[in-house]
Amino acid sequence: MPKLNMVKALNLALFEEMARDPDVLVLGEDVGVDGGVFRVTDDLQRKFGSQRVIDSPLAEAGIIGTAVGMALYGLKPVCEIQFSGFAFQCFHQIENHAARYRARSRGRFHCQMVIRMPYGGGVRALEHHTESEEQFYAHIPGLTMVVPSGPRTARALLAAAIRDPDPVIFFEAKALYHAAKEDVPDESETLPLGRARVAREGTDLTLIAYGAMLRVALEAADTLQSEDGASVEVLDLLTISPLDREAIVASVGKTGRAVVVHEAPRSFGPGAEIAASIMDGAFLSLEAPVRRVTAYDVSFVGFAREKATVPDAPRVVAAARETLAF
Amino acid sequence: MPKLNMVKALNLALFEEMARDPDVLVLGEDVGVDGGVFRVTDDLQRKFGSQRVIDSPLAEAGIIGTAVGMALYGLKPVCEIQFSGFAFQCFHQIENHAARYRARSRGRFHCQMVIRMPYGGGVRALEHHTESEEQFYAHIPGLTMVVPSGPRTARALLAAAIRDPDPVIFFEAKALYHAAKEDVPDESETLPLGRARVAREGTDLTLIAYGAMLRVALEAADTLQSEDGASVEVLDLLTISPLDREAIVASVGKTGRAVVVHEAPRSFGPGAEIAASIMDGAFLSLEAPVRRVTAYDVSFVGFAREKATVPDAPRVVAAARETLAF
Amino acid sequence: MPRTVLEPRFQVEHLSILDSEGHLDAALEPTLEPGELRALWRAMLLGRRLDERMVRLQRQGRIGTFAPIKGQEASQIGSAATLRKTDWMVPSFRETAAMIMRGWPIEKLLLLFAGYLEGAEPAPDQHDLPITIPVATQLPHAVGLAYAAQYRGDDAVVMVFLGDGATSEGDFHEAMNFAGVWQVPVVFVCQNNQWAISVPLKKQTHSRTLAQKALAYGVPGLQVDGNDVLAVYAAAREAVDRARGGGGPTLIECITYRLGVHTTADDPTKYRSDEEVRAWERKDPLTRFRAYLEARGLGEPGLEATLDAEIAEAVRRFEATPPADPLAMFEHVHAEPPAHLRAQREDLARRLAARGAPSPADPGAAPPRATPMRGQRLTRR
Amino acid sequence: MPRTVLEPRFQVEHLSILDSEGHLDAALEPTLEPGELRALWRAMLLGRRLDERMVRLQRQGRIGTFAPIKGQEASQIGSAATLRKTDWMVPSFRETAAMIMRGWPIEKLLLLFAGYLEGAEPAPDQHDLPITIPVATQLPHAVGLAYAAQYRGDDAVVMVFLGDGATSEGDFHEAMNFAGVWQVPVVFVCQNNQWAISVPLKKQTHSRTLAQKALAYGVPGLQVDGNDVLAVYAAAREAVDRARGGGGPTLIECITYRLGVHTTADDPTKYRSDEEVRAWERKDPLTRFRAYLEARGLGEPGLEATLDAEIAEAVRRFEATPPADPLAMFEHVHAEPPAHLRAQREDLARRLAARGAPSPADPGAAPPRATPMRGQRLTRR
Ligand SMILES: Cc1ncc(C[n+]2csc(CCOP(=O)(O)OP(=O)(O)O)c2C)c(N)n1
Ligand SMILES: Cc1ncc(C[n+]2csc(CCOP(=O)(O)OP(=O)(O)O)c2C)c(N)n1
Ligand SMILES: [Mg+2]
Ligand SMILES: [Mg+2]
Repeated sequence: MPKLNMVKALNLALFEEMARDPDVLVLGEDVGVDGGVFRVTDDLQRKFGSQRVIDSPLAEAGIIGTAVGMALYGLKPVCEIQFSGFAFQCFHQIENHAARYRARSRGRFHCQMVIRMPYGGGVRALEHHTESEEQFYAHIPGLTMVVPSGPRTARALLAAAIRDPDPVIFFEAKALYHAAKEDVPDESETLPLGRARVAREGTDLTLIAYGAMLRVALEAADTLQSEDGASVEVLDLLTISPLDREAIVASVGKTGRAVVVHEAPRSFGPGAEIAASIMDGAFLSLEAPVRRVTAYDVSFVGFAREKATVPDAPRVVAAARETLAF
Repeated sequence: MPKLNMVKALNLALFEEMARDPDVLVLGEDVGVDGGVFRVTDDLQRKFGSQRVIDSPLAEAGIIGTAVGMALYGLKPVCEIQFSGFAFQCFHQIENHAARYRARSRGRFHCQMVIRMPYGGGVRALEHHTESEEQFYAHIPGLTMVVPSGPRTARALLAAAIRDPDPVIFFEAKALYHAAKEDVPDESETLPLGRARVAREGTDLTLIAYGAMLRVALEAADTLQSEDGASVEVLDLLTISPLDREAIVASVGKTGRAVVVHEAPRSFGPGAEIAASIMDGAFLSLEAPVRRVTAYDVSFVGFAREKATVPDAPRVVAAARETLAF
Repeated sequence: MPRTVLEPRFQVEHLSILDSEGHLDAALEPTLEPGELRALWRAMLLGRRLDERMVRLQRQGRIGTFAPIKGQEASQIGSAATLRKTDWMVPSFRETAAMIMRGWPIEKLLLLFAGYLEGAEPAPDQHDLPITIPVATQLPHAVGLAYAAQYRGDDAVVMVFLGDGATSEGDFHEAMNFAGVWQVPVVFVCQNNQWAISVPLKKQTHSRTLAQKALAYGVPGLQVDGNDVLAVYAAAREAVDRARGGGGPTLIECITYRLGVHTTADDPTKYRSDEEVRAWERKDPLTRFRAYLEARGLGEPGLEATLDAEIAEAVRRFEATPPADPLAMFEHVHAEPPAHLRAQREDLARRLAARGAPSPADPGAAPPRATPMRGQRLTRR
Repeated sequence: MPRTVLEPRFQVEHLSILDSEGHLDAALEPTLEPGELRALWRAMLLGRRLDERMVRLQRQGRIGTFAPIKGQEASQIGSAATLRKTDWMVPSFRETAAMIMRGWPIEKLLLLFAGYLEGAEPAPDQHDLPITIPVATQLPHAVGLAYAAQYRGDDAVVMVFLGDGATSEGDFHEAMNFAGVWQVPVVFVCQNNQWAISVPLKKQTHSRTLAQKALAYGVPGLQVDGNDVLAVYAAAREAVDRARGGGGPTLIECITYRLGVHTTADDPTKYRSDEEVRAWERKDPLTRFRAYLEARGLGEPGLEATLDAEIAEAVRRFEATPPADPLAMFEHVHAEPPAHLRAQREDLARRLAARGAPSPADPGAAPPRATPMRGQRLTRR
């Protein structure tokens, strides 16, 4: 069981999947010689050659558009968009085509492809390098939207995403890239897409989080346990869409109280669907309104002020206390 | 008081605003000689010249990107994107720039611009011509997202949007373009952005709708009144974002029951925010979970099947009955 | 050292073999068997007759909006004819003639334009993408297909169609650039029909030709008389052969004209003159090619009637197609429907059942309403 | 009729006046006053010294990630020097030298790179846009500004900067095309520094030059030795004058080299050789221009020290800037904050108050954490 950080775990998954299936190739800006600006594709080009690990021109729609073509042919491209803030350049190729080709061609074609992007704050970077845009993908029919929460889930979910026959948007929290190491099994493993994971069991309140916010939720759960004696369940969504409503409803059905945490802006954000789905499925169990702890509805604030808007454990604790006291 | 359909009402607003302010100009594909594929910009070029009513090359990012530049200079461009399905090509210019320039420059610059797009079904057209994408804009901080529900609101809101100092996404329901005529006052009028309108008063249930779905909600309200004796309040949102939570909460606080109707796909759609906001603001008044009647989470289905997924009055009535019976 | 001219210098060539006056440049005439020449003619004529029939079907409300091809038959057929069945064709939305030639059944296309997605499903062995509506977005797909073919070692070539307006989109640029860098076997066939809806070429770009846009990518660009099927064939043959031989991409600009409406929702009298149209009618691609064939003794009297009967038969098949199950919309969103789609499918199934009669009275299969695409005036042509 | 060459034929010129060996083409030498020459030198040297200082500040954790300019001073200064104050400059993210020359206070730029948006606020009378991070997205803004200037009848010219990699983006294409069609007064200055992060030009495009990309838009394109400030000045002067005179847009390709890292998060040893860097160091734009000035008796010994003192003073002002109120994030989202933003502002105000001490202990003004932009190895240069 090697202990790996998330960058290495993702790199391992790419190595394994490329070794396993010659149709898998990697495409993006600086993914080859440079190994990606975060080194997630490090050494892949040396191993698999520049035909399979392609340093593309600087054009996101070109990357996704050509990857769609490759996928229609039967290849399985794994694209890297250098930062999620630059994916709007290819949003039309994702929405118009990657997400729709199976339906449009009534199953004659499909797009087995993964679009990896680093997202979220925590890296002292400039505008468009710290935002959290999962909501835009979650709303598109035909897409699967995945956000791992650490090295082990990252490796297993990336393998699953690459093997999934449909397009997967794969968000990697930059704040987690080097945050912590985890044991990952020697053998390649996968996790099913579309399934949330109970990261911590509890009975009084459910915290729902994903990606880098899982740490925040777990930290808050600790505080609530130790300071308030509250038993807090923490759900790690892993897949945002299709949303695992069953797991969410099961947990909140039990606890009667929920707080959702995300880095994306609040309004019309993913927390809204989660809250609405809880109302749909667990209305009669709800003891308090579902609260959302999210970034504010502001655009980029500069990294010096990032901590004022990205949720942290104290904010989650405060919201949880209000929910528990409701 | 002339009686106008929505196309003519919008055209009138453009005439009035251009006559009022020489900084207002119109830009888009086929907006000049042709008067727009739906004729909303008819005759404007003849009146105001081809420097103010610009037939642009076929490039959406070019349209929005150059309009951002014009707005930074102090002009007030009104852009037409021919169909909302083609706006993903310029989504990066909207998200990265139009929505952010005021914040980025700390108020030194701002983008006083309107981006008009026809959206929604009902016109027997091909793929990308019938979708309903308001959610993508509603989630972006800094944008205002407006959807009029008929000729009079269309004219008043378009005037308000053009005069608003910030970028406004202005969705026009194709199904309403020629649907009905309404009296519009001789004098130019505006409606405040960000405010919903009570389209019908009631006490038992609130139906929340906008755009072409307002008709559907009103028809359902009629049926519920006549067949069930239910007193149904209908809210016409007019502005999606910023959402008029105050009006929504006030209504549902009174009725205790709500059904949201929209043409956009359900998951992670606008109805989720509306439902979550009701939970935030009116939890203790809620007698039943807020239901959402929406399109299914499928991509384009072909116009022959459109009616199977776009909400109609019977579907709204059924959901309302379940809500009333909860 | 000072102001030096860099090599290479650039030029753009124009190719014409059989002009509208019937002059033939025998030196450039492609060597085609009588059977091949007849096949070209048959496909062009079928394209024309079908197009005229479809306009009538649309006016009668039997299909919805579509984009007629009249005038562009030579550009489409001359180019598509150079492809093998195992090559790929990637259409835009105005390649009906080429699609039929590539084996799309007429009734399937009619089904698509009647609002059923089933009409976009290529046959299992067909190496064609369905039509793409968002302008220019299909171009990178073609480049990706070509990359994949090369990667797999298949000797397939990809031909992709676009219009003059499409050259303004960023996707055109990115696709051309990727194709140039990757040197993949793709041929871009631009049908410069002078108009993008109401926007004439001179408002679309300040460049003298569209072919010269290839220079920006280090890719060969050639302009050809797009109403001259022999010239289009010769140009496409050269490009396809070069692509297959590892010589990389080519951009071909076919100078042609859309004689009809942009789509059936368009009224071209708003933006162009009758004189212009009449001038182009004199350059009709069918007229000169028919004369050429007849001069070579390859005329086929009665072919119109044969083709019309074929079309009528296809229309009958189209109209006999039972309206498909609205529940089909839930298939093919994902390979396996996730829980929420299964629930939504049940919801629709329940609604359909509750409303009694299955099809066509159910809301999914209701016959298309008559609401027009826009508040159009009657079009004159 | 057959295969004819269309007019005009195209060629791309290269302009060089003062080469790296010190040879001067006196016939092309721009006529510049000693004061103007000194101003160019001063700006280039300030750019260089500031750049080196900023790299150290970043390494010390006093500012965050930024893009150094070393090696590109002549391209930036030679071009920006041709602008009037009332002209517009639209930078990408690597125009620090040009921005300082245009009047951006050094401390403001430092503030931006230290993570405060206040650093992106242009002064009220400054006709410059702030830096744009998404590659090429600023190009259409420049075209729009130029359109607006022309519309208003102002005789302003817009100069916009981009890199070699930026030419691959769709926005480059759309901006160039709009500029060509509209014939607006905009000058595109492409700093071809050979690399887009780790991607060399030959993987970026198959075209021989970037200047020739202008041909696709019917726009003049010129290549210039970007390390020769006199040549850059001459080329930009010609383009700016043409634009102001109503002659429309120009694309200038400056052949230059980024001698340092792509950004402070980059390790160029992964993708390029020391020899390559050393070869370009011999073409350093400062070396040859200093020699030229000294030969003309315009040398300014001691200028380094003066500029260093200026920079040190600006760094002091930057570090003395009190951390701004985190509540400021709610300003300028809209002209008037809507209800939900007022509520969110209150939420933050409450949290800040609850945590006691206002700044810098509050979460908004906390000093930047040391987490690096990526898991970088130590960079060698
Ligand atoms: C991205 C996008 N923008 C706008 C449209 C609407 N539209 C459909 S066809 C067309 C004009 C296309 O012109 P051209 O490329 O010359 O092709 P033609 O129609 O002449 O065959 C436009 C603007 C679209 N389909 N896609
Ligand atoms: C749309 C977009 N994609 C990717 C990036 C990440 N990125 C920043 S700079 C850069 C390379 C730019 O190369 P070039 O245009 O040559 O400019 P240079 O950095 O050499 O000045 C990349 C890929 C970005 N900022 N924006
Ligand atoms: Mg055209
Ligand atoms: Mg570069």
